[in-house]
Amino acid sequence: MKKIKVLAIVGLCVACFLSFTSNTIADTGVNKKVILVGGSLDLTGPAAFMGQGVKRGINLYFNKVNAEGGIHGRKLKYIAEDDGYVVAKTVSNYKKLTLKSRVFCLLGSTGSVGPKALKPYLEEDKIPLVGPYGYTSAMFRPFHTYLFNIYATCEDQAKIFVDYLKTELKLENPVIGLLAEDNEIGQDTIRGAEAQVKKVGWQAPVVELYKRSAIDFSSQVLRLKAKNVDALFFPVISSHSAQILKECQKANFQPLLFATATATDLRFLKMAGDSAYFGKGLRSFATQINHRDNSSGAEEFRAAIAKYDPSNKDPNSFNLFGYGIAKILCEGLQQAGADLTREKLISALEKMDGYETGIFAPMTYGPNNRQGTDSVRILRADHNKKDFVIETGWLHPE
Amino acid sequence: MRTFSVKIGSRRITLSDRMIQENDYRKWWIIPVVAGVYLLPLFLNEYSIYLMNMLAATIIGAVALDILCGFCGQLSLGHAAFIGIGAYSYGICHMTLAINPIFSLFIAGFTGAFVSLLIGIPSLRLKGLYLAIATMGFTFITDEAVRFLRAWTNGVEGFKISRIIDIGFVQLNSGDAGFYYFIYTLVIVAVIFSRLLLESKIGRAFTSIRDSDVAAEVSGINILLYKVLCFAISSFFASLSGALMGIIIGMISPEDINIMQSINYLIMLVIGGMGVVYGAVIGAVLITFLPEWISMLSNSFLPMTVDLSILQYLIFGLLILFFIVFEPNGVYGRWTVVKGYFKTFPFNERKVGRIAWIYRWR
Amino acid sequence: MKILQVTDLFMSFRGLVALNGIGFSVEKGEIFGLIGTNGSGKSTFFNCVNHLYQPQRGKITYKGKHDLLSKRSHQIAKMGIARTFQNLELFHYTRVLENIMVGLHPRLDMRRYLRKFTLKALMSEWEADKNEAFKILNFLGITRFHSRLVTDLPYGLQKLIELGRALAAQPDLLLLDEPSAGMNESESKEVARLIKSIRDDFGCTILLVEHDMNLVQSICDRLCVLDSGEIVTIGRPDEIVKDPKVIRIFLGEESDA
Amino acid sequence: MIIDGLINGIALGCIYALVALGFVLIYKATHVINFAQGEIMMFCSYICYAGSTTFHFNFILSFFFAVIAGFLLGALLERLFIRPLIGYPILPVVIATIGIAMVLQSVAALIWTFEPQKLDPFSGSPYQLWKVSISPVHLWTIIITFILIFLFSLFFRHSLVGIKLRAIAEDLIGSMASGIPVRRMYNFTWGLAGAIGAVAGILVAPVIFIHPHMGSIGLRALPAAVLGSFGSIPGAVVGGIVLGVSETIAGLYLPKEIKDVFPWLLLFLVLLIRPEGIFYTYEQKKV
Repeated sequence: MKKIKVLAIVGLCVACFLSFTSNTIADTGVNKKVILVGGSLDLTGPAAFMGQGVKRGINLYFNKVNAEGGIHGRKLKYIAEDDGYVVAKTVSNYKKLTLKSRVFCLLGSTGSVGPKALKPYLEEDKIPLVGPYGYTSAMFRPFHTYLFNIYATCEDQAKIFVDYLKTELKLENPVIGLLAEDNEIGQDTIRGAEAQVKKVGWQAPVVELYKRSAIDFSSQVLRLKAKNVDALFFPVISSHSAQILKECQKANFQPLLFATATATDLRFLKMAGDSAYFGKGLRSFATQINHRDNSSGAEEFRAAIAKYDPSNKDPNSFNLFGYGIAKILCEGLQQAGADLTREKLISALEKMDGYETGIFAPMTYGPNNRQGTDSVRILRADHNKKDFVIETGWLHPE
Repeated sequence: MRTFSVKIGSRRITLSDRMIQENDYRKWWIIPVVAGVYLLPLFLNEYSIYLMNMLAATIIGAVALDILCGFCGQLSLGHAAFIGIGAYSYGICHMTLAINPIFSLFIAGFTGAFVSLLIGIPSLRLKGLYLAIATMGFTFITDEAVRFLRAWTNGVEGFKISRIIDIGFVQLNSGDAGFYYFIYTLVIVAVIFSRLLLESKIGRAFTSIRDSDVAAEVSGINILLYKVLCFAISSFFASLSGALMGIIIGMISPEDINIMQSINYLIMLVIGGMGVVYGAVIGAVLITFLPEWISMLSNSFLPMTVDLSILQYLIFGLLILFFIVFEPNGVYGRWTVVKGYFKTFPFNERKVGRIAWIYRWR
Repeated sequence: MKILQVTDLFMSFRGLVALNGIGFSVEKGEIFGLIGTNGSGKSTFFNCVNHLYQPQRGKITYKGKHDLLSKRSHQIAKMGIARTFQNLELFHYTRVLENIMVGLHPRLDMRRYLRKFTLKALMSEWEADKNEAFKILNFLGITRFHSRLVTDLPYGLQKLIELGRALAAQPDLLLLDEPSAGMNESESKEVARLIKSIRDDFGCTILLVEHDMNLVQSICDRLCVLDSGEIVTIGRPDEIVKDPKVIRIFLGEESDA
Repeated sequence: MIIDGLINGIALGCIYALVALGFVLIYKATHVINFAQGEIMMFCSYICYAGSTTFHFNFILSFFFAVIAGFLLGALLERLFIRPLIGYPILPVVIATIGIAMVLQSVAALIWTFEPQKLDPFSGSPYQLWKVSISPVHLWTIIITFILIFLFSLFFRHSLVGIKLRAIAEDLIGSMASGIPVRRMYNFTWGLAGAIGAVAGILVAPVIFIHPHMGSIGLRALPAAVLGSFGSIPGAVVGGIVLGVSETIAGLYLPKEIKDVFPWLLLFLVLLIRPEGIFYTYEQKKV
């Protein structure tokens, strides 16, 4: 009897051991043929469509590079682990990627808290993480050697928002409203807007927050309306943006509306329906190009989709984002030379100055700069074309 | 049908007819298992040690939920909240107030137990599933409270917790084997404690409330008191597990406090076997390693296009249903049935089939 | 000495009157039987004594000083009132021995354990508790089933186990709700003898609800006949059976003629 | 502002009421809280979406398609996973519903991906009534909910099946003895809850869009059910509307942190003050 019990326990231990066995690839994740790149993305959970989209975009670009001969003869392989928007799992995934799969570097990440939790680990293991998907300044402030940020942060966007109201739209002391999710992105936005408003000498912004589980924005919108807000900025995910627009329409609330990069898809316009063109119209801060327009980057992306991922009939901005960050990483890897190490990748990325991805604003890193870019451009929802049209070029915060 | 005769006045007969089937409380197989647990880090690489440490914290959490769900029959969906509370209170005690880490661990546990009183007393007054609803609501409220108490918890930005604990004579880094020994000692203490609890008067009160609350009440058991006590003990261990998890990860953020985490622990109980301490342990082990096994299998059998993460979620859901419908006693229950089959091998009284839900094994 | 004094107990469920102002008293050491047709309020009365139900009016006094209706059920159990149920209320998924040990609950003092420091002493204390339970099992003659699951056992045994759980508390007042329900004649006789020996060996007062007139007649010292929530008569069994009112209730109007 | 808030609150409350009605139906019959109610809702709105996009039905047709699918889905789930558990304690059955929720969620994600989808049959600009503007979605939500509740009360009061269901809720053993097919009735109850879930899902879809996680709105309706004493059908309706209105009003006048946890705070308030809820009826376990 005891034998069976012992046997079962031994069997369990063997099974555990099997799961511990690591790959045979070298510690650094690079050999003659392959470069392993990993990422912890939210492939399930409340914002899963972002992680799924980014993963698809990255794989698209990697497939393209591999088909064109790879980087210095090495093929790229992307390993995505799911964290379901939970920090604990992000760290577990990091451990798995670095200690078991032995990746060379990390590409893409969930939200902004995840990479923050990884910071000490990245520092310890000296592993660079390129392109965290989050718009917060906490990514590179305080300076962190191993986090290569891509986006203009929400803080920058809020500053550009105030600048744009002042310089382009020539508003005088308007009431500025912010409607954000109560997370790091929301806090970053508030910080940026308050700083910039103080600088130009306008009154403090009206702030409304909600939680991710929210299903109803009516009271926030009504409160903003009651405060006579002239210009409203809502850096939130696309479905929430659409809901907010609908609420504004319902409440007959007509401020200048500013959404963020998540609200630049055609799908978003479809979701919002009429409400996107209601009142003074909707503008969006785009951190990347629109993949439907006729710039060279968009054409390249469309060609890649047609060739390497033809099943993707309706590419979205997250695909494009993944494509873009993969492109930046590949540029870095290319520049780092045939004898690839992590230090060389980091110094190659640091040398990047105004690199034109065709997707983001020109990318610039330096020994003390990990932001990449702080520019956004403004798109306007056009009623006749039923699409966004470009309103400005790349804008910097002042 | 009765096949026995009642003996009247047999009180004066000595206990000579006490049956041979005296339970064997001395379980010698425990010793090789414990020895194995302590020897394991010698053979493991860094990732495996990390995984085993996470597993240890998970085991404590699963045992905590087992005390509440398995022993007392009260469903809680707020386990993640207590884990979060544990991590935050450990972090605040150790990092902000600079209290000795061992004390901080205890304070974290007691904070959880104290908070559980606040929820338990109103929601356990009623029979039924009110605790499940209340704890679910409590998860959302905790999430919001963490954001609201920005000054203490650092709000949405997440709270950094030191991954090193200094217990006087030695410093333990949560990635090291040293921490492994520390945390597995805690696991063994927790398992032994809950085993003893189950054998004691209090544990019997818990199980009797689970099986028939009316009978428990007329037997002199204060139902509310014991339910609340059970919830407090469970929350103590849950918070302890949360504090340990915080140490291992090095960070806690409000995003970690969500219902899915709580449900994960429930899955462990269902798969391992509810109402049995070893069942909770087995469930924790299986659920921690299952993703690894799934990905291993899929690497060899499935094409790359299948999205593993959703598949894994689906498999978890199906596992719950499979176990509840076909083997409600979990892996441990099935194991005892198989054991019983072999014990009485040629003389099986009846077919080994579905037996009672929540069946306590010795 | 009156161990239980009931005065003017009234209870109704949404207008359905279950107990209509009943009042009687039970002497210490007697076996007091409650009989009546279905729905005459016998079980309801038991549930009021345990305070599982809250009657609208009336008073139940225990040992002359405790007002049971101001106590909670578990406090009542601790004061020495144990009971069995008409439809079994056992802990089905635990073993027989543990079922009995739950009955010991009010008598066990955890502080006793805390005073012991060596493991051996703890174990011996624990053994002592178990021996208490074994004594009960021995008395009932069901020791050999001690490690079986309750669900695996036949109905008659389950009834005995429930009785054992009630006895384990060493009650002063034992409430038995239809102890011979579902038993044949010879089994009923066994039960009758068992109840008598419980009274003699444990020295407790027994309050009994029963349908079986023969059983009640043979063991009860006094009887109370209930009909639709009202007391018909109280008295010695041999007087009761001759009472025409009782005969009418139990045998119908025709027999009167 | 307060009138706008009230109307928003009533519309929100109607959705809560419909979801809570699904909870209460199943609770009344089987004493189980069905944690998969929100997921059934999500799945049915996906079916409606598929009806209008993949099969190109018009909206009315796909609405009924989804309601029938909801009925069948509920009945099927009961048959597959809940019927084998008849006679079990409540806890495993509740855990089984959690398992069902996970399966439905991941199946929806596998079929339709995580991308939020649009299902907006009531599009159009808001109507102006006096000085109040009300969006078509809200108007239809309120109208459909009240029609549904009216039909329900008729059903339970006058139809034979409704009376049987009430009998089962009242006394299981008694209704078994009088020849009511309890298992079939359980199946029917689950189907009914599924159909209500479908209606709720389609009504909420234009507001929060369809995505595999929209089932979480189901959880937010639980306080409504508690508020109206779990197990009472008028209680669920009143509880839902009270919850919706008070949540919106709280959002307007209380500090901004409160609004999204308001249902839960209200739940604790109810548990503290009157744990039985508003529509409590005396119920005693027979021993």
